[in-house]
Amino acid sequence: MSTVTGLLMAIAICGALLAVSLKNVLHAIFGLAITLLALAGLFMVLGSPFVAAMEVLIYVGGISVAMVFAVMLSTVVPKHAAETSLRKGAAALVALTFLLGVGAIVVGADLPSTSAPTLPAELWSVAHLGTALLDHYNLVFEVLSVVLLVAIIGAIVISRREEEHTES
Amino acid sequence: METPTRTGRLGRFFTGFGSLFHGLAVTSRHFGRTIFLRKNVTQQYPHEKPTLPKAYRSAIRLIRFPETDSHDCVGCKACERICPSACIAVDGGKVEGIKKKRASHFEMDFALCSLCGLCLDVCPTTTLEYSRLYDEAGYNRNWKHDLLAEFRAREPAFIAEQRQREQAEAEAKAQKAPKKEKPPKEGDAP
Amino acid sequence: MKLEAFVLLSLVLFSAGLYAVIARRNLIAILIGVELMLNAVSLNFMAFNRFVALDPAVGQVVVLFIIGLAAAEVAIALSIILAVYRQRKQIDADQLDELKG
Amino acid sequence: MNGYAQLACYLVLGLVLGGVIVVLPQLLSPRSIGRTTENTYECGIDTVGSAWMRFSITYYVFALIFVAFEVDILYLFPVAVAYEPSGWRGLAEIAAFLVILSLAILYAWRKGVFVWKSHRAPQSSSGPNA
Amino acid sequence: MSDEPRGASSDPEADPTHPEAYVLNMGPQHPSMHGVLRLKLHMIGEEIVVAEPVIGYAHRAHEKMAENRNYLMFLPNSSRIDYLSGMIYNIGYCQAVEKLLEIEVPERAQYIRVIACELNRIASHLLWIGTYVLDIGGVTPFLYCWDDREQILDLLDAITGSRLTYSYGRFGGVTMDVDDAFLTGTRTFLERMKSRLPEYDTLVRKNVIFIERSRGVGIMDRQTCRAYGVTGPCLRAAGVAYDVRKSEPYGIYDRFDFAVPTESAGDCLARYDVRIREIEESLKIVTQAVRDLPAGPIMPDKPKKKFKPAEGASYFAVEAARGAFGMYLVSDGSEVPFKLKLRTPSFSNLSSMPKVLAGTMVADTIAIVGSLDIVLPEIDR
Amino acid sequence: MSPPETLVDKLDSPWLGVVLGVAAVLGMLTVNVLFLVWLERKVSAWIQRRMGPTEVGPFGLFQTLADMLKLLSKQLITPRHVDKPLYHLAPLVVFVPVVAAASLFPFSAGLVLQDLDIGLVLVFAFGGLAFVGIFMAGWGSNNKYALLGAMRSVAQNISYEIPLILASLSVVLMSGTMNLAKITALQSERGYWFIVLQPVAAVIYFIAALAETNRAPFDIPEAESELVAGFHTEYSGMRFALFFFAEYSNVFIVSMVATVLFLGGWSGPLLPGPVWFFLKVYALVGLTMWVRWTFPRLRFDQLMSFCWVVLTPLAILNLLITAFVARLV
Repeated sequence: MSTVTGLLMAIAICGALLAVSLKNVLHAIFGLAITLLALAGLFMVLGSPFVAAMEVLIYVGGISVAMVFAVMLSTVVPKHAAETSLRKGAAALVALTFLLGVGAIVVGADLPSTSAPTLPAELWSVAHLGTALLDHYNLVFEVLSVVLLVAIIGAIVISRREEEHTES
Repeated sequence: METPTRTGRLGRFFTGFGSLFHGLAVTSRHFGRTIFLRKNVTQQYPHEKPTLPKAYRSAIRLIRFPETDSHDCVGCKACERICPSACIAVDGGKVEGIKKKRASHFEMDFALCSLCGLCLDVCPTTTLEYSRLYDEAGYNRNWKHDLLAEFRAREPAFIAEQRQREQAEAEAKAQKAPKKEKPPKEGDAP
Repeated sequence: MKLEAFVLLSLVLFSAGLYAVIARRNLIAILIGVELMLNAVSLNFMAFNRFVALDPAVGQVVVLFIIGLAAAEVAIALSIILAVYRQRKQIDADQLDELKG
Repeated sequence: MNGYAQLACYLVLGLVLGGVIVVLPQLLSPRSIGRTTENTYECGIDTVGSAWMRFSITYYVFALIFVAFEVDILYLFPVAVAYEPSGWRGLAEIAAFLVILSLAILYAWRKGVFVWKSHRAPQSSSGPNA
Repeated sequence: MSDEPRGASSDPEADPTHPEAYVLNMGPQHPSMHGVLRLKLHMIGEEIVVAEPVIGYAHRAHEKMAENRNYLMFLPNSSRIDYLSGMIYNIGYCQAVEKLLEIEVPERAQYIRVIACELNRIASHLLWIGTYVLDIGGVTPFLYCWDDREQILDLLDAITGSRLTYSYGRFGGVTMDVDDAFLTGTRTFLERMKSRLPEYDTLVRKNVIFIERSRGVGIMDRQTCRAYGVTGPCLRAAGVAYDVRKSEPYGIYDRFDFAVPTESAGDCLARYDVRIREIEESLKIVTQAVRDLPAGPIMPDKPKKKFKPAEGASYFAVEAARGAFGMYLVSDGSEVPFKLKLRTPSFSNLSSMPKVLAGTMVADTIAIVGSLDIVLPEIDR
Repeated sequence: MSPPETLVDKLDSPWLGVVLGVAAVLGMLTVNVLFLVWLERKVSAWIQRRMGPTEVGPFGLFQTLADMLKLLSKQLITPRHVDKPLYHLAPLVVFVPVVAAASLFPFSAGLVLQDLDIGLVLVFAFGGLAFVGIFMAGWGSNNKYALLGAMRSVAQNISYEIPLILASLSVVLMSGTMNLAKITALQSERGYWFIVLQPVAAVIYFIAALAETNRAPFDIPEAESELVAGFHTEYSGMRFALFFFAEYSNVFIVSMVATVLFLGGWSGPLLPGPVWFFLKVYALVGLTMWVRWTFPRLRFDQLMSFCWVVLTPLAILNLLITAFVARLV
């Protein structure tokens, strides 16, 4: 089992590296998709296939697709100014510092190294999740619908104005 | 476009939906007719031979008249001249011993022929007719047919017979008024 | 696999996202970085949820919430990117200095 | 073996098999390349410009609405599974959720997102039909 | 037409140099471009800014060929100009030459010509219905139409000996007489067709998808039609009752009772309706012609052997399936025409495309071009 | 959590089970695709008063097999200027999820390769992966038709995914589970199919499924009269075959989902479960063929507005009513 997990982790890291390093934004999006798929696999390993399926459906099937649409609408991909190496270096420095600093904290934090607690299966079931959503976290449930409504309206307003702009 | 009323829109929705089912009914009727009544319109060509109409227009050939058991082409080149596709090459002329002229060469390029039938119209001896070929295929650009080929073996015999006929005719002419007659061709246009 | 491994992976992903946000100039590439960071956070939640929490629904709900927010964020962000592109015909972050006084 | 692990194996094996299916004919098939064999197909004419160009924004609005909508309705899955024991409160929550969802459609509809309009007056504009 | 983008539309926004504009070639090798038409579309997004038909991929120089052969030798060419209504073109050419040479045509031949031409017109319209529905995605009606068309082809095959490029007409008559079998077959076909039309109505015309795809699409109004010389069903769909058979009757068309169907909308749906009703009118004409067919010869008693018109020119037009087909014959007194100018309907109809297509969505292009019923060899003659 | 015992668990070695399972799924799908293509050609022929394939094998049954062999031996042409990684990977990305999704279905009581609690969501998730593949194909080909086709295809698929999921949500709400086998079992327990209670959802599902699988009258992406072949214009040989395979398998998969959700899956009298299951699936597939060979194609904008203006609100309304009625009962 742990070999599979390790493999998934490796894939996730490779995908992330592709996503941040590829010049072609479209390829970068597909790199991101690889990471997301691997993460979905890890979510399954972590016991929640439902969240994994959601990750695939929303991120891979939804968000990355929207991004690809955006790329197709915005620009001819290879034609954006390349990053200067100075900038890249600076960014790498910041990222590495962050990585090492927080990494040291994590390693030093002495996280519990026990294996996962065995909980009754129905606690992991989707039905339980649904009950939680309807019960304790119903605010999350409703707030999210409002947030998404606002997002849809915002997206429509912005893109509508753009359309009118091109029209006039 | 007019903005329909609410009921109008709903009604249109349902008529539209219904029209789809009517369409499905039509296709299902045809489906049934094909698989239950076995009434399909396909002709399985290599297995079933086509029935050619009487007027079927194919590449031309020379008629073999029963009286003479040969063609009557005199090599006058009328067809060669009228052919819009220039696919006919005819040659002919005097043959030793008989009065009648004979074609010595009648070649036709099937690849060029547009099957218009003008050559039939102009033939003075009406010795041309449409063949019944329908599955001819050329394998190169030089797809020429020698229309005289089937007559060639009989040509000496024909000349001999023709000589006799002409002699008999001459004798008859000497006795009575000359009688010119051409054998009739079946299915000929007036 | 221990909890630590997941946390470290999440950290790596987060750093990668951070790098992208700082280094890239294409707005969509920056958005990719942001998504990476969000996912790193989700992974963390899921890992702790698995190894520590007693009610696994908590972490899952949080992650679902993050995913939902990410979707909303992407919808708005992409619209803005598109609007910017439409105005300027390019989507490089550095060129967008209109507000710089 | 866990069912989900099996599923992962299916994916991997499918990938491998698919790869074999694609690579095998590459080795077996004839190779004959002419001057125009590798041209991009555009009805027999040399392509003018790259295909990587800008497209209608309408597509994109659909993509955005879809993303938001999909998140919404996927949330309904756990809720639907847990609906049975949730009582009238569950119904109220789902109803509120769906109504808010419908508002989004209503808004988009009112804004004319679903009407794919041409920018200019369509077709002949030479005057009214006399 | 030139390779450079032409500002076909007077709209100021129709700017092919727009930074977001791109060029999409539709045709010459496109699954549903009829023949080898190439449409060079300058588009922004899915919207067509400038549509530019590029023609000439099937050019065979018919007009030039006419100058290099005598009147008779051009006969087989005539039905190859428009192979879908070849009979009408063939007979039309004969009639044009007969007008120039002042040849009388026997009654029976006149009637046979009308029967053959109208059957051919039905066949052509049937083919159009099939291909138009195919263009908007319905495959099955296409085959039903071809099934019906096949009946007509069989009938014509029986009297002319060929199925597509008939060289049936001769100066002064026709090549072959019709027999009773043909007349019976024609009557059977008329009955069959009358029962098939309601079926098309259900399957195609009433179908909501078909209506949605056709209504309001590709509107050609009267002015556009007049400006570009659009004739035939496209013109009648715009509400102009112009039909050469009625307005300048040729042959014996004045003896038949038929109507010129018109619609007012000028869109694809109107063009469909006009064609369907024209099929009905043609059926009427054939019924009358078969009923009234007189006995007699099919060629003049003394057919001319040499066709050598006097110096001069004449114009003759017939109503082909796609519109007015005119022939302007100039004779210099020799056996060979000095000039034969063909006025083909598809050419004029297609020339309106830059105007009609500009501002439409690419999805409608195929439907609009399909609804014109163009035949490329006729345009490229 | 322990998944219920499945077919694979009964074997000695789990790996053997997996390999056998993949072989079974692939074999089933391949035979199905070959048969479906043959059936499609036959059905279209019968509707159009023709005969269809007759020459290869009895009733032309092996015609598609011959076609497949031909495709196998065809040259794979890679046009210049393609985006190589995307172009080459796209067929695989479209193909693989199909195999995984097909393994989730219960063909009979107990006859299920993977009995997962979230089977329904997983089927949709695998369907969602295909969007990415289509984009890769369209973009990678560097062809205007392909790109236009891909844009349309994805826009259409994502739009119709909404009513599709909403329609199946109604069933989930009624049955309280996303496990495909349990949904089926519930229907045979109660003695009626869910289509009886959810006719509107079934119709919505069927229409949306037609659009999801790009079948006529929603075959815009491949509308050959407009876009040549849509996103796979530039693919030849076996690469094209993979797209084709995925397309027909998708038809099969959505029909299987519909069978499970609305037609009671394997349940039925007298005949054994798998027979019932496949009978129902093939009836649905036949229905899609009948529809395909009858109607013309919608225009793209009409298609989209139909989805968002008619289908989705209808599906939401249906879900609301379902929730309300379920509370009352």
